[in-house]
Amino acid sequence: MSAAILTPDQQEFQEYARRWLAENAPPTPSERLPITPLEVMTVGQRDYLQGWQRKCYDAGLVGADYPVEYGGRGHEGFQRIANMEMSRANVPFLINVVGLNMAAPTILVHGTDAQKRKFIPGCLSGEDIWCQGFSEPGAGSDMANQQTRAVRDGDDWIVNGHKVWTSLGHFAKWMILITRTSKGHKYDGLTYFLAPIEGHEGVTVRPLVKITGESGFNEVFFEDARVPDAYRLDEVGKGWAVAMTTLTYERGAAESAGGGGGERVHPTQRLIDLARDTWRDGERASDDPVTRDAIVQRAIVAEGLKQNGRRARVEALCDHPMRLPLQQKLTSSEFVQHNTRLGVEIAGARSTLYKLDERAPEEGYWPLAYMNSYGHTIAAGTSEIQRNILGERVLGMPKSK
Amino acid sequence: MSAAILTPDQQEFQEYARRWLAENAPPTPSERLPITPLEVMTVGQRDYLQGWQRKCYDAGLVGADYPVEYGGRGHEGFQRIANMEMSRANVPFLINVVGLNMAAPTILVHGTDAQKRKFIPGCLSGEDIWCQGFSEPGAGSDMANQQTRAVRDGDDWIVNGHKVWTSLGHFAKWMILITRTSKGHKYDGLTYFLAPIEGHEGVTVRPLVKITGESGFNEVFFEDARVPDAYRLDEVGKGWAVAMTTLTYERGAAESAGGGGGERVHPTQRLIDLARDTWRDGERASDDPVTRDAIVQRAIVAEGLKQNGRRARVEALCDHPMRLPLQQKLTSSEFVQHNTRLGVEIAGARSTLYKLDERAPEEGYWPLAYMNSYGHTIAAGTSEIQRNILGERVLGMPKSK
Amino acid sequence: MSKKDSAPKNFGFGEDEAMLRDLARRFLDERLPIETLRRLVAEAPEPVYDQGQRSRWDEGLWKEIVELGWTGLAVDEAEGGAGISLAGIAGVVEEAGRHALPSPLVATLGASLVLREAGTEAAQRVLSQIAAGSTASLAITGERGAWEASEPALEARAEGDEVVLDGSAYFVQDAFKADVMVASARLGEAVALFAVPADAQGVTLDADHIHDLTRDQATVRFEDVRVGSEAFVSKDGLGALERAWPGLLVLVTADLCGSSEWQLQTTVEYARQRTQFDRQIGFFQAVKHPLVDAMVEIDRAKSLLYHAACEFDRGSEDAEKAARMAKSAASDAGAFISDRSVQLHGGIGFTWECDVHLFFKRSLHNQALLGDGVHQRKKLANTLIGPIGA
Amino acid sequence: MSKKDSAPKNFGFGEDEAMLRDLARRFLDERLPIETLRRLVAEAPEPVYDQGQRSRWDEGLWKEIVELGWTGLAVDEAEGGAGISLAGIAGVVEEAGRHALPSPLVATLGASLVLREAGTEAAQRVLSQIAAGSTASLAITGERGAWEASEPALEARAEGDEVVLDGSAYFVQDAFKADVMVASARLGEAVALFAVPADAQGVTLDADHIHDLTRDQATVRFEDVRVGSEAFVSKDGLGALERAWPGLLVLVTADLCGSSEWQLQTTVEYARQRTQFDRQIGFFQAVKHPLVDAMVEIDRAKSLLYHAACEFDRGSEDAEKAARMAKSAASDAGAFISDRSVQLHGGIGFTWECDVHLFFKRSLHNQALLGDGVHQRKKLANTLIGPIGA
Repeated sequence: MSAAILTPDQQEFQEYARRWLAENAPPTPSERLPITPLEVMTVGQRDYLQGWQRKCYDAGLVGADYPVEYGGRGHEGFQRIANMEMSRANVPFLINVVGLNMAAPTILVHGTDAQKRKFIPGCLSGEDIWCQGFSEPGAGSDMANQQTRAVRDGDDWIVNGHKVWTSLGHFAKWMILITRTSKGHKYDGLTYFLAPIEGHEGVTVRPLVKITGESGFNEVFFEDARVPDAYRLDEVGKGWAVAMTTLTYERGAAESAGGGGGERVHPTQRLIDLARDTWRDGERASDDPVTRDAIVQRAIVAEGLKQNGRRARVEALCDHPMRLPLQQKLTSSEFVQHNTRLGVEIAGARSTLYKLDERAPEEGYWPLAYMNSYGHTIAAGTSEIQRNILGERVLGMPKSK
Repeated sequence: MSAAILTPDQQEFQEYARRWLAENAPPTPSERLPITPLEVMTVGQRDYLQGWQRKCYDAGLVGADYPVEYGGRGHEGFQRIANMEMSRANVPFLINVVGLNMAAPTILVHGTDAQKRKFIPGCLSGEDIWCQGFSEPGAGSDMANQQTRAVRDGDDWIVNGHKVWTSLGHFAKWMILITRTSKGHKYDGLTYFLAPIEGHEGVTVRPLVKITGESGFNEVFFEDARVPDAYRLDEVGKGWAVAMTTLTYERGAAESAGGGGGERVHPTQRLIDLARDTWRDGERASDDPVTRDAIVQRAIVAEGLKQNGRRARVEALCDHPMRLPLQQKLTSSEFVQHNTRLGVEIAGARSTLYKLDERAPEEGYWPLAYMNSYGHTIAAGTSEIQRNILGERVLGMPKSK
Repeated sequence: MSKKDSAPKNFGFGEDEAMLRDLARRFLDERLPIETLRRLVAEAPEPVYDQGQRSRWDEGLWKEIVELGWTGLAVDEAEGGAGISLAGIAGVVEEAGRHALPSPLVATLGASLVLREAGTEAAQRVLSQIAAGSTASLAITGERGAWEASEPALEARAEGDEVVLDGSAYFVQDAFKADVMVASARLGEAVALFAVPADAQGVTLDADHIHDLTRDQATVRFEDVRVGSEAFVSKDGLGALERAWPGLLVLVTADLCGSSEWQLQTTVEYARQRTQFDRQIGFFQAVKHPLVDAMVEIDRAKSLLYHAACEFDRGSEDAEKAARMAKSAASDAGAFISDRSVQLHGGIGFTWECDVHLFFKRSLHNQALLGDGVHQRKKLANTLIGPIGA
Repeated sequence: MSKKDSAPKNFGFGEDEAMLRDLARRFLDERLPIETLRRLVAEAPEPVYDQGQRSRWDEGLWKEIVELGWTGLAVDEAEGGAGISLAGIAGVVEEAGRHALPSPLVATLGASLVLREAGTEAAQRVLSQIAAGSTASLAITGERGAWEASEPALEARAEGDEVVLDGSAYFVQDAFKADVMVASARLGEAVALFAVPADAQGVTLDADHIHDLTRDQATVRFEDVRVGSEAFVSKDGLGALERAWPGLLVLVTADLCGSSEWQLQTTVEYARQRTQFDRQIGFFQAVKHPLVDAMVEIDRAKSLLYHAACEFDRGSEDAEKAARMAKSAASDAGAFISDRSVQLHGGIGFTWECDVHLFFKRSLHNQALLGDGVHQRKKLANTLIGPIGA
């Protein structure tokens, strides 16, 4: 970011953030961190990351642009600077990804003042970890096909149903929850709640195991669970519109997530290092021209994503305002998938090895990251759905469903 | 073909065919022949090829299995032998591809005895060149959406409409024609005719020019053209079923087409020769490992197609009887497309040159063949439609339309 | 009749081979349905991965397989085997792949092919044992995991009548299920082959932690292992390995074709049942067309597989070319259907409880085994185009 | 401020550049709508192809373009040009590509970039002419059509105050529209650059028959061509060419991005209008999804294009890397949308009367020009990974 376009306040904040991060970068955790918050598995990881988010929050690097009355700092244009500096400093990611990028902005748009005061501060500080209750066994890509029922009972709603794909559910205090409150219309029959999870009666969180054998996401069962009407977000029957707000923030979240995460090395460099360290038929894989071509192809995509992000902010070079932003989820998730798949190919015989094997390249990163990449091409709208969205909203072709 | 599985008669026929072809292979034509019959453009090419088909017919290499009363030789299992020997001998293709592979077999299934006697002999000898009137401007992939109307008038039908994509139309005496005879039901309102074309009143054939700048296919206009009811094939309203018969033969036609065509060199060898003759940044393209990998990929697909043909006849190795046959049209047309595209890439700067340029590799074969390849991925059911057919008929998934 | 004409039209896959394959299919359908396989190898991830326990297999089932004579499929009748053509064996291995059978079948068949090419009396004695039910695996790969036989795994030195073997063989497939290790070792200038009992003095197995739940893999360490002439299988081990190589490729290719077909059919079935937006998802071309493309790729691989088996059986000069083509096509088809099978199963496909991961991982392993598509094509380019710079 | 920070956030594409680009778009929308282009270059195939006539262009339109000052876009203000940044020029060339403008614009801009890097007085004189409306083209390619500047096209020898040029330059773009040939020639050990009037004694043009209807291409033969010091543009021609090379790649990339965008929008429009099976074909994911994939590829190329232009403008060490990435991405995107634009137009897309072939052929030409994706990536691998064997 060129210094020229920052206000003096912002410039000062940038310098502060840079200095603070340099001085406060946390020690290496005793347990290896996963690549994204969605794969946080253990209490040890959680505590470490929750502590780090709290520290950043206290330093003003989280919630910088939120109103003071909701736990923020009331600035303008500070958060992007903070995110960029966190990314540049390669510090750990912020664990409360659902709270920060989905719950808080949705509550800010649709919530009552009381709801904003109650919920937003915990999202920012990381004290209240949130999870997302949108996916159901029968409502994957077809998100409006919600079967979880909420029935009014005095000041409460009685919720019954089954949510799946609930990342961070095992640590979550709260869930952003879509329910069906009317069987009439598919879309107008939905209502959105801020539902208590941890220790709440009638709520059971069961970890789901991923194809890798790791856990990290969950299914959540509601059996006559009570949710106060005070925790309903926006009007009854407006759940679809609220969920769309959430998804808008989610789809742009990759950019605003902040923190360097597990990716401490440029992904292309990582492939190059692997190729240098791997032998194919008597030569280094890094000397095999077909492998070199494949790596360079990935490097070009990586650079393209980076420059897309830059171009998205140059209005004169964007004919359609949503054309680049709506690509982000599709292209970044498939980028990781293709990259890690190439890593598996390059690793050759050694790609068979699990992370516990001492000869596994980079502690078994490649096959695990490859398998985990499907989490991102499936969740929050599969790549197929993303292509529909782009074809319809950007290119104006008729709906495929 | 292993000799062991042929009857003594068939063996004798094989030897005869081989000998006859060796002795009667025609001289190189004065005009270069196109790659397939669908691109025959000039009268000179037509005359040469029509003469060759007649000669093969007289020798018993065409129509070998058709009944004697319809101009055939009344054998069993001779035609495949003849086709194979023609292919092996690398003689020119048989020009009357629509007559041989579409009209004749359809008439044999659906025609009256009189129709069979009238039409089949000319299909076989090549005297009557046929064309196909299935495609219309509004009925491409959606073949049942025929707008060409036929209205009964005494012993005739009055036909009005507009057919496109009519290969060989400029040389055709006859057309297999689908018309709409009732507006009620989409499928049951169709009727199939054997329609006179050349010199017939109310019929205008206008050559269409391809993207390459070559002609070879046409649009055909019917303006109050009369077609005798005696030339109606099967019942009124049964046109869809008759057309399905035609398409079944068409889709399998690549195998039974006979003749070596323009492809006198194995396509992979052709790519290799091109690569040896082309320089990329100071080295021969045949020494560039990425190009080598691409060529070998094509070679594997070529060998796969060949072995698919072999496996399709081994019942024990085919779980689903239509799985391989229905792939043929898709895979062979895309094979040619990918092959010629690779040729264009390898040719590099010289791929810009048109066939009249003396420095154009192989007389400009690659870019022309690449562009022409779209004729085959579009006509007779686009590749997209082929994938629907395979997904539905072989894999049993629901219809996409 | 010219050599060219002698390639049988049916790949040598006649009635006997079809019967054998059908029997294998019925047997495995009955004895190893997917629920049984899942219970066997994937009850819970922790025991498999986190405690480093080796993949479980059903030894009772294996006894039945031995009784069916499958260990002896590649052993000549003279040594008590069935002497089935490789085309016939490919049919059986396809079924093993389609059921993701955890067993030393492929390893044993591979070792048999190498021993058969060695052709010595010592080799024949081991083949007799295999025909009688012994299992074997090839210990021929160095630490780098090279994909060709040229670098032997061990060092050998003669001491009197004995040979002493030292070193380690890596990436040994189903090593914990093997009775005999067929190991390559440098002996002077040559690469020699030895058949060493897995329980011989000085042989130890070090389990790899691997993703594939349907096999095991190990480093086999040889420390001062002394073997007599009965173990000395070949002085020209490299020749035997190179002659057998197309056969080894065919075996892995067959396994890949079988597992790919399972993935295709299972995903198609899911696409016919799963409903989204009030339609079976197979309605959507984004689901349907990739599955068609996968079918096309699998069919290509399968046709090339039987061609390669047939070329091997008839001792064709093109056997290696055909086998590398088949392995390349099968590796790529396996990668593609593995990818689509997870993606198109959606959320459930990402979980441990969905069976697709069992085949995903077996396929991933097989894609790399003996060299992926890029590797095979590099070798093929030298044959088809000639060496670079020539 | 570190060098790294000095990369402008907006690629240096500010208000002035946007205005220039918008003007170009409006001007070409009005003066060269697709019907006009079609009539101009593709009225009937025979005159173009079969009689070897050169592609037609609208010289009146070109005069207006000269008046708009586009020939001088890459000429510094000191020489009477506009001195626009390459990012700004890329915007104009994108529009030229989007309209498939037949003109010597790209050739002249390319020659200007090389002359500017040469930096001599002779070069500056030629640049002044260009700013005043002269056109130019690079004659730097040998018969093999190599994609780099290292092999000069001609031989030069000094004779007194003059230099004599002999030989042929191949694949010279829009040669028949160029007033000046900027030619590379071997002079002793060096590669020198000369600016030779196209009508100089001994210079003859031999038209290539090409597919692209929107440009011409020729072999330019130099027979005993005598030039004075005013034509001697650079002794270190190779240096000038290498410094200008990223800029040349940017120009072709911009043309590709523009034509690809036209192909995308035109095919999308067709998919919204064409009905099959009672639905607009854009309903079908087999149509919709490939067009989305094409959009993603085009956007990647376009972002890399402006990044490359920006790196060139600020003299970054990464300019060559960025330009090769952009050309690779744009070539591949162009190939993909060219393919889909014909296929998804169906029967009509296969005809001469449908406009897609005009862009298909221009794109095919540009994909090869200065090296396709495979070539660029080979060069990039040496930068990113290091030379093979190092």
